[in-house]
Amino acid sequence: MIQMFHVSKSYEGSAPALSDITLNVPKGEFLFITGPSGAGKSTLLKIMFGSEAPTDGQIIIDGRNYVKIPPADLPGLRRRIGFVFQDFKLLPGKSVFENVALALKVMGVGPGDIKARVNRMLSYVKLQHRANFKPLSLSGGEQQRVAIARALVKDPAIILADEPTGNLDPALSNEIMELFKEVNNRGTTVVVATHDRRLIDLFGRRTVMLEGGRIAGQ
Amino acid sequence: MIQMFHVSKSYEGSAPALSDITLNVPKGEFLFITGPSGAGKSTLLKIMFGSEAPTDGQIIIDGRNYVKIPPADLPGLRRRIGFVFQDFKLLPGKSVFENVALALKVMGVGPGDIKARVNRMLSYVKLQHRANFKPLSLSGGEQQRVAIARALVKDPAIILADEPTGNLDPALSNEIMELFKEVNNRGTTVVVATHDRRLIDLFGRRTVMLEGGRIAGQ
Amino acid sequence: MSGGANLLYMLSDSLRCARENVMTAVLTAFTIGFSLAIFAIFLFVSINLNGFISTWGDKTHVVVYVKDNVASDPEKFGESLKRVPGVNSFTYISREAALKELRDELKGHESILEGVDTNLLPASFEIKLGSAYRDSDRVRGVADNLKRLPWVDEVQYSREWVEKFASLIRFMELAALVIGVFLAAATVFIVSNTVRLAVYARREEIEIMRLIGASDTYVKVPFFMEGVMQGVVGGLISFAVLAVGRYLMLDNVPQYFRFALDVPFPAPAVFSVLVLSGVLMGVAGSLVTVGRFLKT
Amino acid sequence: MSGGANLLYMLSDSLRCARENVMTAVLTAFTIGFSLAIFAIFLFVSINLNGFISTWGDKTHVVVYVKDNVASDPEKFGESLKRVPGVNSFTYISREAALKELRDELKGHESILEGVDTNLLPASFEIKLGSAYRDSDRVRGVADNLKRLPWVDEVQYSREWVEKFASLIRFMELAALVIGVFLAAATVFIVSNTVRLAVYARREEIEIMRLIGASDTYVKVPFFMEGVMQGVVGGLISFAVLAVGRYLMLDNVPQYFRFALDVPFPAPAVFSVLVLSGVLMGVAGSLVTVGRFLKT
Ligand SMILES: Nc1ncnc2c1ncn2[C@@H]1O[C@H](COP(=O)(O)OP(=O)(O)OP(=O)(O)O)[C@@H](O)[C@H]1O
Ligand SMILES: Nc1ncnc2c1ncn2[C@@H]1O[C@H](COP(=O)(O)OP(=O)(O)OP(=O)(O)O)[C@@H](O)[C@H]1O
Ligand SMILES: [Mg+2]
Ligand SMILES: [Mg+2]
Repeated sequence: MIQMFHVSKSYEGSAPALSDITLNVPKGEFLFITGPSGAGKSTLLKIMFGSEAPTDGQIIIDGRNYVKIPPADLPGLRRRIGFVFQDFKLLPGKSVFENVALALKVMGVGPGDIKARVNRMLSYVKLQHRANFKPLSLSGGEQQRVAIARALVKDPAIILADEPTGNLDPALSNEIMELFKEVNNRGTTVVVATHDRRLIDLFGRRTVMLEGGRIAGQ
Repeated sequence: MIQMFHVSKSYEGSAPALSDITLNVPKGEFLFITGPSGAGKSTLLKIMFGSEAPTDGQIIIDGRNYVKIPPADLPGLRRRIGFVFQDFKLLPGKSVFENVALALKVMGVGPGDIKARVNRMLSYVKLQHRANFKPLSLSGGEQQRVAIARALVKDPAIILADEPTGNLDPALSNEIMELFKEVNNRGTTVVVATHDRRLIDLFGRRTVMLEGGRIAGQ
Repeated sequence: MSGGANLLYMLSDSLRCARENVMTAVLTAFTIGFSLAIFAIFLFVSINLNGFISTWGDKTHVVVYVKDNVASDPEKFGESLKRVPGVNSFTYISREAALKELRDELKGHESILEGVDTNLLPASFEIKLGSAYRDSDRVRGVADNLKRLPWVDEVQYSREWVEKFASLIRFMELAALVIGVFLAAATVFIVSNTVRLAVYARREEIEIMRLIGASDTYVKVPFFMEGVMQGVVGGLISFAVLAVGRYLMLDNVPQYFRFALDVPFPAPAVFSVLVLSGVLMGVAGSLVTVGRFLKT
Repeated sequence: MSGGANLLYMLSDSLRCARENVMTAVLTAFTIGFSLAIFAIFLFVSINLNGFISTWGDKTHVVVYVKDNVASDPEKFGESLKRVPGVNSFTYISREAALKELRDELKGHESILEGVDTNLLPASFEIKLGSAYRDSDRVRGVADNLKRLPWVDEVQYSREWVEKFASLIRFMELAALVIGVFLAAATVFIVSNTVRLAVYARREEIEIMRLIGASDTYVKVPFFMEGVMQGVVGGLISFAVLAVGRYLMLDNVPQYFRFALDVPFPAPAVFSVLVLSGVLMGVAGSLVTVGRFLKT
């Protein structure tokens, strides 16, 4: 599903965020990416998502080479990928329901369908009672769950989750991971960046360890 | 140092975020606050910080009753408290150095002093090499460490840290907690809200457990 | 993925958006409205002034005196005048009429003219020139042609007046151009800057929309709709400002000065042009700004 | 906590801030500049027009004819005229002068007056009224007073002219007021809205500053400084616009129409008032908006 060959990414003014990453994520795999702060986990996910372009190397998603994604193809690619952003990226002016619904709206799903799917998703992440709240009046963990709901609601082919449990208590973290596992069981490719060893140990999936932008262990 | 009597906080349109909290944090104590997502941890810290007013009850900080803090007293109160925000609240237009320095500038510290203290603080949180970066070009964990540095740099009488290790790997979390412990040893009152049981178990300090806005265990 | 439903969404979405940013949108609409009104006031006043001055320019008349020793035949003379290029219209002033004019000027002291021979004053034609013949060179040309007519004794015109008038027209046109270009530029600048700032405050929103897979069109539609609405409201405001301002002044205008308040175009045309300019500025301003954010 | 060092920080900080938001600040300065220029152009033109019309109003003259049967003593007559309230200045026109005027009017046909007794035309005084005496009621009062003088035969003035003129003045004043109030309101509105939008884009920054313990003053200083700088630059821009516009037109103005380009105040005064208004608008606009954010 996702193949990266010798991918590197350098930002101006600092050491490369990623160096020579070669990685294959087959369809239906559940992959953990871990590593210390600043190791390049988020950068790796962003490159898979097409929101950062690699400075070097090749990346093939779903059979298409996306080294330099034509701008017109970006929306289509992003609709097929659910991304949980480390900093949530919720629209502050829209309610929780609307934030989640937007992921479906941009795909052209009908309103009745949207309502049912969004409400189901909100109940999965235990936020039905917050549906009409604005993100800024939610707790950190609640915001994170909205971000997760928005990524999952569209039944994407790929889920990229960046530190999706950083603001959640252990019990809730487990439930969210179960949700990812469930989605994964239905064939979705899932990549989760996390520094929570407990979760990695608990779920025992393939884990890529990054350090200083290099793969330090699988 | 911080005394709360029957403090409640309700936001419009939802169940009370805090109900009847009575809590005493003596000077020099190190207190953990834990509880599931949405339990009211952040709300409790914000009330201690004076950025949210309780709907009910009394709160005494450093011998002064702050139920209704006169706006003119807020800056003074906040300069004596270091707050690590769950969502960091860094100024996107200023560099890491300037963000940390600002906490000292608003107190009127001289420029030479600022330079020394900020650089020392940045080395504590391992961010010397990022001093001139803007927050948005940092990784999540790096941003969190800037927020921690900004709270600690002014040697405050009280430190309130809201989920300060949510984006940090275990090793770095331990180091940051050691930093808090060190500061605490020098007499600073520290309150840390976290859902990381590992840290609580590791450091074994007094822990207040919140659930649904009530104290569910100490 | 039904296109119709999708469009409906976008529309309802953009309406909701506008409601959220309603304060900003309203203030932007007012900025558009005021700017348009300022430009329209200037345009109307300068058109009216130019029209007024052009009429006033009719005073550029040439007087042709008829020779004493020819038989007075106004009809025949008139026929020959009509053939001179530049002559627009003329009035015949007979010897008697000339004398009467002089009498009127002397008010209560007409006795001065008692017994005066009416033949002492010549008959004359007062000629109005076509508007294209009002600068000093052309007036001289016309006068030369007139002098060649066999029955013409003398041709008189105020060279000074003609020159003054021509330079006045030139100046008015230049002033209108300089001020008009500046005002138009300032209006477009102010409106686009206001829209830019309003969109700038929502750049995060645009960024997030794109990250969750919204097409550029989807991102633009709300801003387009907002631009249209702000433009329409702005156009209405400018029309209202003009109408109210005119109404406030109308009762106090001396009749002969009412031309200054004329609306040089039919009200529906003014209305549509104002609303259209508003929409154009609102839409162009927001789409250009959004486009800039979309490019990166 | 040394106040001096602290202030220095704030200043250097605000300069740095301005550099970051330099695009927005520059555009805001231009908005201030253009708005001020629009208002100043209107103000100057309307002051000049009013001045021109007032001078023109000197034509509201009253003619007093001297009785035929009294000994002509211009000096004595003048003395008594000076005592009539409302009389501003006067010119004596002797019988001879009157006759000469008539001759000039008759152009090449002076023979008509050959042998005419110079005594047929009366001597007269052309009187200019003080500006406060120019409406029709007051003119009539002055005329009545003049008529009571023993040596006065007849008093003539154009009632129609006086009325037209009074209503013209009234209309010009009203028009200037209506348009001026609108322009001033629009200027203040546009500038404050622009500043509001610029500050609005930085509300998060303000919020964070307060959370880390910045006093309201500390938060305001950068905005104050930015307001001052934008105001100064805006004032300079408006002055430049006025100067360049004037220069562009100056060569093309007919001499007798140059009054329209007069600057009714000394250039340094205009300059300071423009810059001061710019600063006032910039500072007031940003402080009010920041204040609104600080209140909550
Ligand atoms: N401004 C607000 N308006 C309405 N409700 C609010 C507001 N702020 C917080 N709440 C609600 O109050 C409850 C407690 O929020 P708080 O942020 O204190 O939770 P928390 O314990 O910090 O959770 P987390 O671990 O997820 O950060 C939540 O259910 C939240 O939705
Ligand atoms: N826009 C940018 N400009 C410059 N450097 C950047 C930028 N984005 C990321 N970096 C740097 O690249 C490195 C990797 O960042 P990345 O966000 O991938 O780390 P991470 O593994 O996600 O860390 P964390 O666990 O703290 O989120 C970091 O050192 C960061 O400072
Ligand atoms: Mg990261
Ligand atoms: Mg919280």
